[in-house]
Amino acid sequence: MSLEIGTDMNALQATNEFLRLYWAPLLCGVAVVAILPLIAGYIVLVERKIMADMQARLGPMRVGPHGLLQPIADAVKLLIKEDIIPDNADKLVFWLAPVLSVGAALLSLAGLAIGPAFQIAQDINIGILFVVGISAMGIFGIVLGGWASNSHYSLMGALRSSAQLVSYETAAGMALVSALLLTGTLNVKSIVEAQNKEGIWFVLLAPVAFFTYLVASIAETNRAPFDLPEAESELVAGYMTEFSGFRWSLYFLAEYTNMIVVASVATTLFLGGWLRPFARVPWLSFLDFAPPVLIMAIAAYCVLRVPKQPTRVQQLFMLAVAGLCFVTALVLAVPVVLPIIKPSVREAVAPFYAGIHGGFWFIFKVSVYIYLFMWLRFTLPRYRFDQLMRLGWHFLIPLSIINVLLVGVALIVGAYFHLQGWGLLLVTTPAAILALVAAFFILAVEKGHDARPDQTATSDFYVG
Amino acid sequence: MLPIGHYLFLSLALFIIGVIGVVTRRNVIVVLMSIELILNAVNINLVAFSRLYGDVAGQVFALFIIADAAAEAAVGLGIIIAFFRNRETVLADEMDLLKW
Amino acid sequence: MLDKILFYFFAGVAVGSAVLMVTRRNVVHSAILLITALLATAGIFLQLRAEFLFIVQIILYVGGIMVLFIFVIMLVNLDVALQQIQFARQKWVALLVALALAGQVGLMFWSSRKMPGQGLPVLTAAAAEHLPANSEEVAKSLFGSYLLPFEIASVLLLVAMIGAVVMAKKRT
Amino acid sequence: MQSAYIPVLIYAALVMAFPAVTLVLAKFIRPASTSFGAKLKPYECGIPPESDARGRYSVRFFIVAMLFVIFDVETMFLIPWAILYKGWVAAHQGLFALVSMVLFLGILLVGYLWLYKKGALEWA
Amino acid sequence: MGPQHPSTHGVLRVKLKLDGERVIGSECIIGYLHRGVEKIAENRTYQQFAPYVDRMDYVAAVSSGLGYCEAVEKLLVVEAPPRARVIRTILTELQRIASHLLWLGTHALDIGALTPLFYCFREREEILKIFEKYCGARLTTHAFRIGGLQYEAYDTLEKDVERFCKDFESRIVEYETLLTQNRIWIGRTKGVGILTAADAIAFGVTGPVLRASGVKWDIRKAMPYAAYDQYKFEIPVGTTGDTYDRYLVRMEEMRQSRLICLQAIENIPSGPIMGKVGKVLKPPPGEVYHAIEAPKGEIGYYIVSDGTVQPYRVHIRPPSFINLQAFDRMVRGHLVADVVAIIGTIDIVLGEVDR
Amino acid sequence: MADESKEPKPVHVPTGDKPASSTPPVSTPSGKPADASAPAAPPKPPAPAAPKPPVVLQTPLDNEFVTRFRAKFGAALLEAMEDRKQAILIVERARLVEIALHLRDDEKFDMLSDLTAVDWPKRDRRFEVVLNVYSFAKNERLRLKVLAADAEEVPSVVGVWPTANWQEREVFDMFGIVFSGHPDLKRILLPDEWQGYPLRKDYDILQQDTAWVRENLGIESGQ
Repeated sequence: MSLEIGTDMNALQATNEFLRLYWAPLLCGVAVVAILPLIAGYIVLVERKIMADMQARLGPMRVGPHGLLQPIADAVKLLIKEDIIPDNADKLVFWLAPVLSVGAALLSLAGLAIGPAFQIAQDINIGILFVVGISAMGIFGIVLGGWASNSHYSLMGALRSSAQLVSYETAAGMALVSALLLTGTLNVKSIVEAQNKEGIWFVLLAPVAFFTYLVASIAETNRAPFDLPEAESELVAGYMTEFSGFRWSLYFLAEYTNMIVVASVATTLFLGGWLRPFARVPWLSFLDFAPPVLIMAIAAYCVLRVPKQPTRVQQLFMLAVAGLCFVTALVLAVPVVLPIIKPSVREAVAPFYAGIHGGFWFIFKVSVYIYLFMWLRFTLPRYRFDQLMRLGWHFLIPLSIINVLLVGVALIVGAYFHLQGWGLLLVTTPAAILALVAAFFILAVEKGHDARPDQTATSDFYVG
Repeated sequence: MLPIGHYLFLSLALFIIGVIGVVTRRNVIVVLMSIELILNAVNINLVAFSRLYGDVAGQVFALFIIADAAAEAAVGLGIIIAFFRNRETVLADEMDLLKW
Repeated sequence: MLDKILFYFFAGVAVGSAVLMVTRRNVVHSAILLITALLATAGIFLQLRAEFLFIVQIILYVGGIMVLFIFVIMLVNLDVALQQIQFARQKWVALLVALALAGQVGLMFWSSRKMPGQGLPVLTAAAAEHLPANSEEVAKSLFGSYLLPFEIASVLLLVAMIGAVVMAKKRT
Repeated sequence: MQSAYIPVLIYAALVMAFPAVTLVLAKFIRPASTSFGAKLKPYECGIPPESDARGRYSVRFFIVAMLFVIFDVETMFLIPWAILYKGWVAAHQGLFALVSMVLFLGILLVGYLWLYKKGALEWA
Repeated sequence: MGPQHPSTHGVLRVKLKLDGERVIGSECIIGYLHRGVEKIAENRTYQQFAPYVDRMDYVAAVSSGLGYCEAVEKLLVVEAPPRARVIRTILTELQRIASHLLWLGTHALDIGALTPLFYCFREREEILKIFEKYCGARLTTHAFRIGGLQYEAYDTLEKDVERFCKDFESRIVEYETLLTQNRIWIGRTKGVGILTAADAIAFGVTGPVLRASGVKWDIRKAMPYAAYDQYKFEIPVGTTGDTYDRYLVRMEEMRQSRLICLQAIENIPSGPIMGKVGKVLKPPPGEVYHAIEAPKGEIGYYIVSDGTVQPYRVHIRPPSFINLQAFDRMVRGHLVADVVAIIGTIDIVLGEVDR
Repeated sequence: MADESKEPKPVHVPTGDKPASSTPPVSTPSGKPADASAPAAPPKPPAPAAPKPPVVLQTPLDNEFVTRFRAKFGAALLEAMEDRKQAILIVERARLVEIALHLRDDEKFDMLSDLTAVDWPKRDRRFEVVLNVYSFAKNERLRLKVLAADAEEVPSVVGVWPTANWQEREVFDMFGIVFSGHPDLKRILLPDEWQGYPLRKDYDILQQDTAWVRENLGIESGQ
C-alpha cells in the first residue's frame, strides 16, 4: 500500500482514511495496553483466591471487599518500590530484558481475535504463527535478564527456563501442525470459521494434539508442575532473583500475559474460538441466554453480599461491582432478546450479537483454560529438571510427531469415505486411540529405560 | 515497492559489514554471527527479487537458506563448544590445529 | 510514502545495529544487536510482502538460531574472552576486502547507470503488481517445484543434528 | 507493506513503549534508592559470590537448543505442508503429500532415534 | 547453597561439588545458629535449664523436654507418677504428629506441591491449640517438669485429643490422595537419597530415617520410657531407604501416634502428677545417658552431676545433627534438584543441629 | 552383658573427685530381657523404680562381659564400673581403635549413639572422652571412656563408626581435643578462625573471641 501525500488536504484526507480504516484495531491496542496489566493483576487475585479456597483459607481479604482492590494496591506498591540493580549487572541489558519480555508477550496478543470483531492485526495471512512466533521471543527477556544479573541463581534459572521453553516449543509446534491439518489455514478467523463449518471443535477431532498442547503450554508458561525456573526450593526465584520492584512486576505481567496468549491459542485452535458450544445445533440455541444469565447471577450474588460488608465504602464498592455486572448482562442480553421481541431487527443486531457474545465465549473459554492451569498448580508437585526434559523430548515430541501423521492418515481416509463434521470422528477417534497406544508404548519403553542403577555404593565407610 | 536498487544497497551494506566482521573479529562466535549477517543480506536480495518478479521461488530459496543457516549454526557452534572444551578459548587465531 | 519511511527505518536499524554488532566488545551485546538487525530484516521482508518469510525469520532466525547463539555465549566463559584483544590484526586486510567489494559493486551500478539497457535491467523494472507472497503460495511452490530440495533439506538437518551432537558431546 | 500490518506496527510501538515509559515514570514516583553494600550484590544465600556467575554451564543446554533449532526448522517446513494438506486431500493427492512428508520426517526420525540411542536426549 | 536459602529450613549452608548437574560431594556448613546450649546448662540449675531444651528442636519442644526431664529423673533416681507419664505420652505423641505434619508440609513444598502445607498446618494448629490449653504455650511449651508435671490436665483434654484423632484419620487420607500415588511425587522421591541399613547404622542415623532403611528399631519399643510399654503400636519400616520410603514411614508413624493417643486417653490413671523431688534438685554424683524417641530420631542427654545444684556437664545428642551427617552419603550421585528433596527428607531443624 | 548379670563386686576405684563407695546400687529391676536379640521385640516394661533413696550410684562392675574383655585386652581396661545400671568401661587411650573394633564386630555394639567429652581441670588427665555405644542385637548400651591430658591426642574412631566424624569435630571444636587420624578435623559449629574452646571449664560463659566478633560481625560484643 502506498499513500502518496501531496498537499495538506491530501494529508488530512489520508489521516481520516487511516482512522476510518483502523479505528477498531487501534482502540483495541490502546485498550489492551491500558487494561491488560489490570487484567493480569486480577488474574493473580483470582488465582490467590482459588488457591486459598483449595487450601482451606481465605486469601487476600484486606484491601477492598474480599480483597477486590488488592491488585491495585499491589501495582501501586510495586511502582513505588525501590529499584535495585546489582553492582556488577549489565545495566543496559538489565533494563532491556523485562521490556523485551513484556513487549513480546503483549505484541503477540495482536494476532488474536477476541470474537469476530476484535482483532488488532485484522486478517493477517500468517495469523496464528504470528502469535506463536512473537510470543516465543519472550525467551530473550528471560535469558538476557538472567545473564544481566550476573548471579548464579539467575543465570542458572534463565538457562533452565529457556531450555524448558525451547524443549516444549517443539511439542507445541507439532500440536499446532496437527490442528492446522484440520483447518488448512493460518488465519485466525478462518480457523474458527473452519470449526464452525465442520460443526465440531477440533479438540474432539485431535484430542491428542490438544493434550500435547495443554502440557506444552503449561511448560511454556513456566507453570506448575513445570515451574522449574522458579522452583524456589532450588533456584530461589530463577531468572527473576535479582529483579525487584517494577522490573519484577514487568516479568510477572509478561508471565500472565503469556498465559492468556497460550490459552487463547488453544481456544482458537481447539476449543472453537468465539463459537458458542454447539453453535450449529439449532435446538441448543437457548445457550445464547447463558451469558447474560450467568453475569446476572454474579450481580445478584454481589447484591446479596452487600449487607455483609463491614463498612460503608465496601458496601458501595460491592454495589458498584454488581452494577457493572448488571450492565454487562444487559449488554449481553440485548442482542439475543431484541430479535425475539422484534424479529425484524435480527439482521441489524447480528454483528453485535456475534461480536459481544463471541467475545464473551472466547473470554469464558480462556478463563476455563487458565483455571485448569491453576488447578494443576495447586495439586501437583514439581517435576525435576531431568524428568521434565525427558517428558518433553522422550514423550511429547515423538507423540506429537506420530499424531501429526496419524491425523494426516485419518484425513485421507475421511476424504475417501466423504466424511464431514461429526462424521470425521469415525476416523479421527481411531487415530487418537492409535496415538494413545503409541503413547503407552513410549511410556513402557521409558520405564524400562528409567530403571536407574542403584545409586548407593557399597559401604566404603567401614575403613578400619 | 521501492526501486530494487534500494534493497541491493541495503543488502550490500549488510554483506560488507558481515565480511568485515568475519575478517576482523577474533572471537569465533562473533565470526559466526557475522556469517549469519551475510546470509541475511543474501535473503534480502532473494526476497526483493521475488517481489520484483512476482515469483515466490525467491522466498522458497530464502526459506532454504534459513534452514541452512540453522544447520550451519548448529554444527559451527558445536565445533566451538568442542574447541572451547579442549582449548579454553574461543579465539580464531588460536585455532591453528586441524586435530587436537 | 509510508513504504519509503518503513524501508528507511528498517534499513537504518539493520545497518546501524549490524555496524554496532561487529564493533562491540561484549559478545552478548553483539548478539542483541544481531537480533535487532535480524528483526529489522524481518521488517524489510514484511515491507516486501513476504509475510511467511517474515514470520519464518522471526521464529527460526531470531527465536531459534539466535537462542542457540546466546546459549553458546553463556556456555563458554565470557570473561576470559573479554580480557583478550577482540580485533584481529587483519584490520587493514578487512578494510581492503570491504573496499574492493564495495568498489566492485559500485562500479557495477555506476556502469549500469552509464549505459542504460546494458547494465542491470532490474533497476528499471517495475515491481510485479500481483501479490503471490502469502503462505499458501510459498507452500505451493515449496511442495511443487521444490519438493526434492525440501526432501534433501531433511538430510541436511539430519547431518547437522548428528554433527553437532558428536561435536558437543564429551569424548570419553 | 500490507495494510493489515499497520495497526500491528503501531501496536508494537505502543507495547514496547509501555514498559519502557512506565519504567522511566516509575523512577520519578519512587523514592531514590539509598542502597549500598551487600544489598547491591547478587543473591548468593548470604555468602559472597565465589566466582563470576557468567561461568560455564552444562553443554546439555547447547544440545537442547540445537535440537530445538533443528526441530523448529522441521516445524517450519511442516506448517506450509499442513495448510495445503486439506486441499491435496480434496484433490485426491493426499497420499502423495503424506508420503512426501513421511519421507521428510522419516529421515529426521532416524536422527531422533540415533540421538535417543546415544542418550543425547537424556538430561542426566 | 545456603545459608539463606528457601529450602534449607533455616540457616544451613551446603557446599556442593558438582559434575555438571550431578553431585559428587557435599559439605554441610553449620553452626549459624549455635548458641552454646551446653555451656548454658553448666551455669543453670537443673530446673532452670529445662526451658532451654525447648529451643533446640523448636517444632518438637515437648519431645526434647520429655527427654531432658526423664534424664534428670534418671539421674535423681526418681520416677514420674503414672498419671504424669500417661499425659506425657499423649502430649509427646501429639507433638510427634505435629512435627511430622510440619515436615510433610515443608517437604511437599520443597518438591513443589503447595497445597499439602496448608492442610498440614490446619491440623497442626489443632495440636498447638491443645498445647496452648494445656500449658499456655504453643511452640516452646516447657510442658513437663523434672519429676512429673506442673499442670494438671485441663478438663476437656481427653475430649480434645479424641476429637482431633477422629478428624485426623480422614485427614491423613487427604494428604495421601494428594501425594502417595502421584506420579510426579513418586518420580521425585523414589530411588532418591537411598540409605542402606548398614550405612544408616554406620552413620548413627536414628528415627524414621533409620526405620525407612529397614531397621526396625524404635526406642519406644526397645527401651520403653514414659508409658509406652502400656500401648500397642507398630513400628513401620521401609524397604529401600529412599525418600519415598521415609515419606511412607512418617505417614504411618502419624497413624500409629494417633492410635497411641487414642489408647492413652481411654484410661488416664488418677493420682499425683509430681514425683518425690525436692525443691532444690541435687542429684547424687554420677552420670547418665538417657535417650528417647523424638520425632526426628534419638534425642539423648548425657548429664554428669557433681552433686551440686547445677549440672557439671550436659551433652545433648541431637538427632538432626547426627542424621544430617548422612546427607553426604544420600546426596552423592544425585542431581542438584534432588538435594532439596533429600534435605527435606532428613527432617532437620537447624536449632537442634547447631544448638 | 545384660544388666541382670551384673554382679557388683568391689574393685579399686581411683576415679578422681568422686568418692568411691561400696554402697550397693539400687535394686536392679528386671529392666530388659537378658537376650533382647531382636531389637524390634518389645521388651518387658520396667517395673517402677524402688523408692529407695540412693546416695551414691557408682559401683565397680565385674561381670562376665568385663571378664571377657579383661581377658582380651588385659591392662588396657583401666576400670570397669556401673552407674545407674549402666556399664562404663574406662580404657587405655592408645588402644581405643582396637577396642572399638572389637566392640563393634565381636560384641555387636554396632551403633555409636553419642560421642562427647567432659572436662575435669583438676585431674591430671583433664579430659574424659565419652562414647555411648549401642547394640541392636543385645538392645543395650555401653559407655566407653578414655582419658586424655591437655596436649594428648585421642585416636579417632571415625574408621569404626563413621558417625563419629562430626561428633569428634564438635568435641575438637568445644574442647580442643585433637583426634589423631580424623579425616577432616576442623571446627564445626564455631567459625574456623575462632580462638578458644568454649566448653572447657576455664572458659567463662560470657567469654568470647572479641577480636573475631569485632572483625566479622562489626559489633563490639555479641552479648
